[in-house]
Amino acid sequence: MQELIHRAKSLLESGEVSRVLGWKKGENVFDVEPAFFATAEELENFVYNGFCGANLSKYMIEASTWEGKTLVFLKPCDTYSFNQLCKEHRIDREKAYIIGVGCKGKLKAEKLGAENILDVQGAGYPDCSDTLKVTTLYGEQEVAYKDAMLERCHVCKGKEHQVYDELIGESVDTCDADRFAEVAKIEAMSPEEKFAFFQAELSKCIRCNACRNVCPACSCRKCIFDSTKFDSNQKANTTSFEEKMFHIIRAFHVAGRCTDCGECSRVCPQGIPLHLFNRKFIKDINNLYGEYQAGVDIDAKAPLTSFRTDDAEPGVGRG
Amino acid sequence: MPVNNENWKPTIVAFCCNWCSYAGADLAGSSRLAYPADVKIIKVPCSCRVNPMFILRAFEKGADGVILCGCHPGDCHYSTGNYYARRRMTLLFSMLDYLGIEEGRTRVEWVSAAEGVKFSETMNSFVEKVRTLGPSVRLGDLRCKN
Amino acid sequence: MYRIAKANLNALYAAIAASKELYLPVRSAGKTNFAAWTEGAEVDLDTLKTVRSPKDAFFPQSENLYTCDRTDGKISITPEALQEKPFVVFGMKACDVRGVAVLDKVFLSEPVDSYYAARREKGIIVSLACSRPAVSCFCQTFGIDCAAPEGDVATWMAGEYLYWLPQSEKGEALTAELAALLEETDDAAVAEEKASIAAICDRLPLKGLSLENWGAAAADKNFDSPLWEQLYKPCLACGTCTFVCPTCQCYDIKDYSTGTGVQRFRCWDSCMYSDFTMMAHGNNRTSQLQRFRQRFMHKLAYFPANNDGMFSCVGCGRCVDKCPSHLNIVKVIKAFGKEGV
Amino acid sequence: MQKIGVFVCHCGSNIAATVDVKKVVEMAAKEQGVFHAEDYPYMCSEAGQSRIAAAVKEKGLTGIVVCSCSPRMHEATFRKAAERAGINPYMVEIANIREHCSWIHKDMTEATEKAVILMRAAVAKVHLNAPLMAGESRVTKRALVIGGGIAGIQTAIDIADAGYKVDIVEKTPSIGGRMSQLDKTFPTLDCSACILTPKMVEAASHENITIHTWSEVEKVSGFVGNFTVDIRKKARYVNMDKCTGCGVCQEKCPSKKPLNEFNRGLNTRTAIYTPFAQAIPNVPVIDANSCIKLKTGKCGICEKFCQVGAIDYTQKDEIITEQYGAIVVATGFDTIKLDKYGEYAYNESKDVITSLELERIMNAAGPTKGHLERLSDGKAPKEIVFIQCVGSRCSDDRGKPYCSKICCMYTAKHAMLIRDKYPDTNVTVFYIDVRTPGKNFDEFYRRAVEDYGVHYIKGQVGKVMPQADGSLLVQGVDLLDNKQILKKADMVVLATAIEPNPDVRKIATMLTASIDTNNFLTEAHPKLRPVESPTAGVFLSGVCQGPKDIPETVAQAGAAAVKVIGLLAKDKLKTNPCTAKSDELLCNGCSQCANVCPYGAITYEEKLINDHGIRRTSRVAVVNGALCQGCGACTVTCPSGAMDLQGFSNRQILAEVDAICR
Repeated sequence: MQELIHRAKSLLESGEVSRVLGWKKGENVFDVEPAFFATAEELENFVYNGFCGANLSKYMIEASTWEGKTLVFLKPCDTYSFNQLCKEHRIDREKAYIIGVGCKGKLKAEKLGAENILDVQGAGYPDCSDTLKVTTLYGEQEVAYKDAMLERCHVCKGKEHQVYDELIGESVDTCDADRFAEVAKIEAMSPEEKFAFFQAELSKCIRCNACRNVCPACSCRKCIFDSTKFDSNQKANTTSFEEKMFHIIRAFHVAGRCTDCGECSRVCPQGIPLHLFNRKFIKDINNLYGEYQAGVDIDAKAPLTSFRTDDAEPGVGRG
Repeated sequence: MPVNNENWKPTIVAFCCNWCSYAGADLAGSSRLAYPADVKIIKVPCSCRVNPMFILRAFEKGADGVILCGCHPGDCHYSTGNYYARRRMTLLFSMLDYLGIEEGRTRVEWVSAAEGVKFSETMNSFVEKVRTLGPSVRLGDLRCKN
Repeated sequence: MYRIAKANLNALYAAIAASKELYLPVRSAGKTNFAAWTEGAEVDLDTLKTVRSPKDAFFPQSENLYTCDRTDGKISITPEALQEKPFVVFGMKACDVRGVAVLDKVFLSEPVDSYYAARREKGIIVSLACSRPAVSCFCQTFGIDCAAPEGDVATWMAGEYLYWLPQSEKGEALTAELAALLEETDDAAVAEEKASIAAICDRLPLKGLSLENWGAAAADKNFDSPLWEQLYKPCLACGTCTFVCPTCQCYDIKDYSTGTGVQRFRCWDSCMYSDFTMMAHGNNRTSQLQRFRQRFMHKLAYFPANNDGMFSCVGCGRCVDKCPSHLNIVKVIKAFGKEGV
Repeated sequence: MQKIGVFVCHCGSNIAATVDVKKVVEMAAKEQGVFHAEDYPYMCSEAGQSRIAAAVKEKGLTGIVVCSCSPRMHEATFRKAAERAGINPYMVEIANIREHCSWIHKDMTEATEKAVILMRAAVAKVHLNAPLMAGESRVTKRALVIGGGIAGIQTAIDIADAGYKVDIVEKTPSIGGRMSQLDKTFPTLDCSACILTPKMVEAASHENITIHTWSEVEKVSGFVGNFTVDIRKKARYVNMDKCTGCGVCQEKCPSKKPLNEFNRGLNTRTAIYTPFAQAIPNVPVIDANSCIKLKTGKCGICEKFCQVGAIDYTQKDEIITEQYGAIVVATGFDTIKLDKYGEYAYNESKDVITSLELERIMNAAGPTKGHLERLSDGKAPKEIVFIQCVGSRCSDDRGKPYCSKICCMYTAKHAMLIRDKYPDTNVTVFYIDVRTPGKNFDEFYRRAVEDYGVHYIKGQVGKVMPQADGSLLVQGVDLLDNKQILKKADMVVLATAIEPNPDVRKIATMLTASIDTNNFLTEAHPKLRPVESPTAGVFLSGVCQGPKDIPETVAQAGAAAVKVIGLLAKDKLKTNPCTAKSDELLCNGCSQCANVCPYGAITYEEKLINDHGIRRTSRVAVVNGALCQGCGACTVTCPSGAMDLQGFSNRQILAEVDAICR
């Protein structure tokens, strides 16, 4: 971590970058917040540890409009989002100096019983340990690092940065599950089971828009759910429909653009597994139109803005 | 939720592209090829004009089935529109299936201007299917049903 | 003081639900939120904080105001019926009960919001002491004692019993209705529980959180502070903090087209949203900094300025737990407290 | 807020017999924003239209809904009527209560209910309609004709005579097409070449006509009035400017094996060849697949003998790009493959031939120099059996469902010519029906039967069996006598179905013109616009649109020419105003819309945006209204809803959805 701070300071001092976009210490070990640092003193609060799950790519949209370059720290999975945003002309590659940081898997404080945590040891970077020692208001406990990881880290796309100016720090492969297993499990359910499952999950939705606002693919200046263009700015939470409409359409709008960064599921206050929507589309796209990973190749044709004349017909495989 | 009420009439929205399917529907009309009056056609310039939002909106407001008809792949008046529509609808329908919405409620059919018979047959079979499924409840907004 | 065996709670719920609507924390799809009680519902009194606050019971996220209908060329307007059936909100925590007091200031002052007022009249609050306060809790800062919650009835969980103390006329009436299930007892167990809670509260990391530099006087003082510029940056402009908050009271009024007319409804809105109070000329707050500032200035300066010093934050800490960017009101309070203005 | 007038048409009894039009009027009057509702027997009539004008004037209407026949029929009529009444033509919407309602439903209650809903949807849409102004685009005063057969030649000559430039693109080495392969023509028995050659010469020598033979259309972009076309001029390996057409090269060419396409493969030609004597241009091409020099590098005999040095083995395909205002498709036909008709033994016996092959055999320039002889042994056939409807009027998927139209007549012609020239040869024709609806056609057929003794048998042939002695045994049925027939024949001629030239699919795709299930190009309207394709600026000439004989082809060719002339005579065209439009306040500049635009109509600009007082410079999409054709692909790709389609906006379509579902 000191290496990162050191490097950031020298880039700031040399004037190569005008600011640093990274993570800042919070009140507690786990409430790390994304932050811009303008000076070396501010960088004293810089932190990089197992709780730095936040994907900083999206902040580069605004940073691209500012004078000078921004040094941005990107984890391997964040770089996909960065690339995708470059592809969509939302961020300016020239305005970013990217330090690709190693990743050993990121943690979900909730899995450690976040509300009672006073301290966590073993989540530091680069020296994270296999076991986390968690001090809570009500005693101490040990939790395996793996058991506290974000869902997305178990299905990690790999620790290779897709875009960077320099790399600092090592990574550890954390992938130990099939990325599409959850989707496949739902696909195998009966329509009634599927409906019951999603109905239970989506009825928790409070329309807070955290999933949308954190999503690097949801980069619209004005979301259609906020604009009057479709009469879709209802904000209502009265029935079972609005949430479905919102999540289906959101998934559809990011289909072929979603890098599966998992931020939506990370931030949902109600713990709705929102990645299951996006990943369903990714699975379908891979199966029907060939493997496609958004954010790898800036020049690749996106699956929903291209076609083959012998594409599958809608409803293929239906009973 | 199949209903026993034989008087129940489904609400069916059919999006038809101007160049092929709408003309196909016209041909079905001028050939006096009957299909249920439950089907109401909305003209769009091309199947690629149909936003998934339109389809969800139809269900929200109480449609029991939504069908999209366009030119046969390769015959699109705008050359490529139905290819995009095909991918979009494939994904959308797959998502609706995934959410447990009965799959018979959505369909895409390619109907040319010369296929009045196909248009009529398609609508007959689609309406029949939706009738067996009964009123749509999984995607509707209760507010407009009271 | 009364008590009922925990094992017997279901009978209590059933008894309440027999004549009233009953809302209480129910666990569903992995999260606990207030919901209507039904036979077989997974009631969860152990989770300290429901994701959303129980303010829905009095101020629902969406509610119909009236319905206009145009049939055969004639327009009819039907106002939504006011709450008539009495209902019980069971298991509200001390902070959430205070949250209702904040809402009262808004909705019960002139002009009185009749929909809210009806719910307040019909609603009976059965509060529950917090046996395990959490690190994000700072209700003490607002003078709330989570060991002795307000409410029509206060309850405590201790040992194998739920202890029950009516604190108002409504509470006495409810207690009378449930007399068959409740047994009289002394205060000993509750006193012990209170002491235990107090001991935990003493160890809470936010115990000493000071509201120095806040309050009515802060309205002008803090407005132009350069601190906002630093604080707001990570804000995603989502509405999580607003929608989990027990005191946020902003709403939007919209029309839902039913085809033959509209249902005019109101729904929670968030001052963090870019389309909040959108008008023909645009928004009156044009940047996220302004929106961010508004939320905290409202809770900590404007609201006390207009309501005899009452803050519109109750220290429940939900926003602290749920902010996707780990921004929160505590960081804001501290930033101004530490550095002054 | 619109003031809407609803006009319900009875269409005589077409609508009124099934839909209670009074009820529709009554319900319309109750709709929000409807200030006027009335019905009339024929809304499209002068009187009907003037009622619209009167109501507009009297009630100050701003929008109009006509409940009538399909908008494909009369939308233009009512838009014009609205314009005359002083309303923007795009403030009119049609509720199709005839084709989509009264004609398909029997129950009056049901049909009326549906008509009311369709009316409501149209009213809901009109509420959100906005006046649209058509833009203008320039017209390139040059036409392209694809195909150099009689259809293409006639179209080109007619257009050229009107003073406009025309290019003909022909994929074979010469213009002339199928007609040049025919010997005589029915019902007058003119020599085909004698009437065609002067036309070919006229085209070739016309100052306004440019002919690109041995060329193919490679790419088409643009739109009516402004097409840009890439033409591939295939390497001829012969310099067109130098060649005198002396023919020495063809005499000397040592590669003599390739099948002669012009003679339907009945004999061979040389690697360097002109397809037929009267070819235009009279310049040979080298068939690169057969040329020894091009394949092995050795030979070069033609180059050696060419006195003017016209041979050029280094030639490469060349792509030229031209601008056109109109395109005429005249790609003609071919006979179907007979692989699926094993029962006729076409592939087994050389003496089972198609009618087109018989044309070549009968032709003096054909493989037998015009002598009627069996291709197997050169003997004169004494018994000839003609089989009609081979692949035509076919109910299974082996052949075509349609009637090829020309077979009855050319078979009568062949039978008559044979009986005339070889009176000792017996001719028998098996037919399903004899169809002779044309001027002097039936007379012609009767002459064959009555004067020339051609033996017509109503019935189908089940099987043709080649015999060991070289003869053919034809097994058929005589439906009139109701008996099986076994007939020995020396030659069997199959009236093979015709189908559109297989290349037409590719061309139709390039032109975005639609084709029917049989690959015939679709007309804009089967009765009223039979020579126009639904794609503006694309016209149809000849058999590519449907089977027809020479006079019909020539007539249609002339009709297509007139349509082209009418188009080219305009300096400017009104463009479709129903184009996409981007809301720059919402546009993200993400480029997704441009990726799906088939017309390249979307570009991006860095623009200073004033969003309610907040100024920023942003990359935003800009639509070129002249290029945009209004498909709407971009609108769905746009996640923010910035891109919308005028005339079919998101909110308009949603309003229709809401109205239908309510």
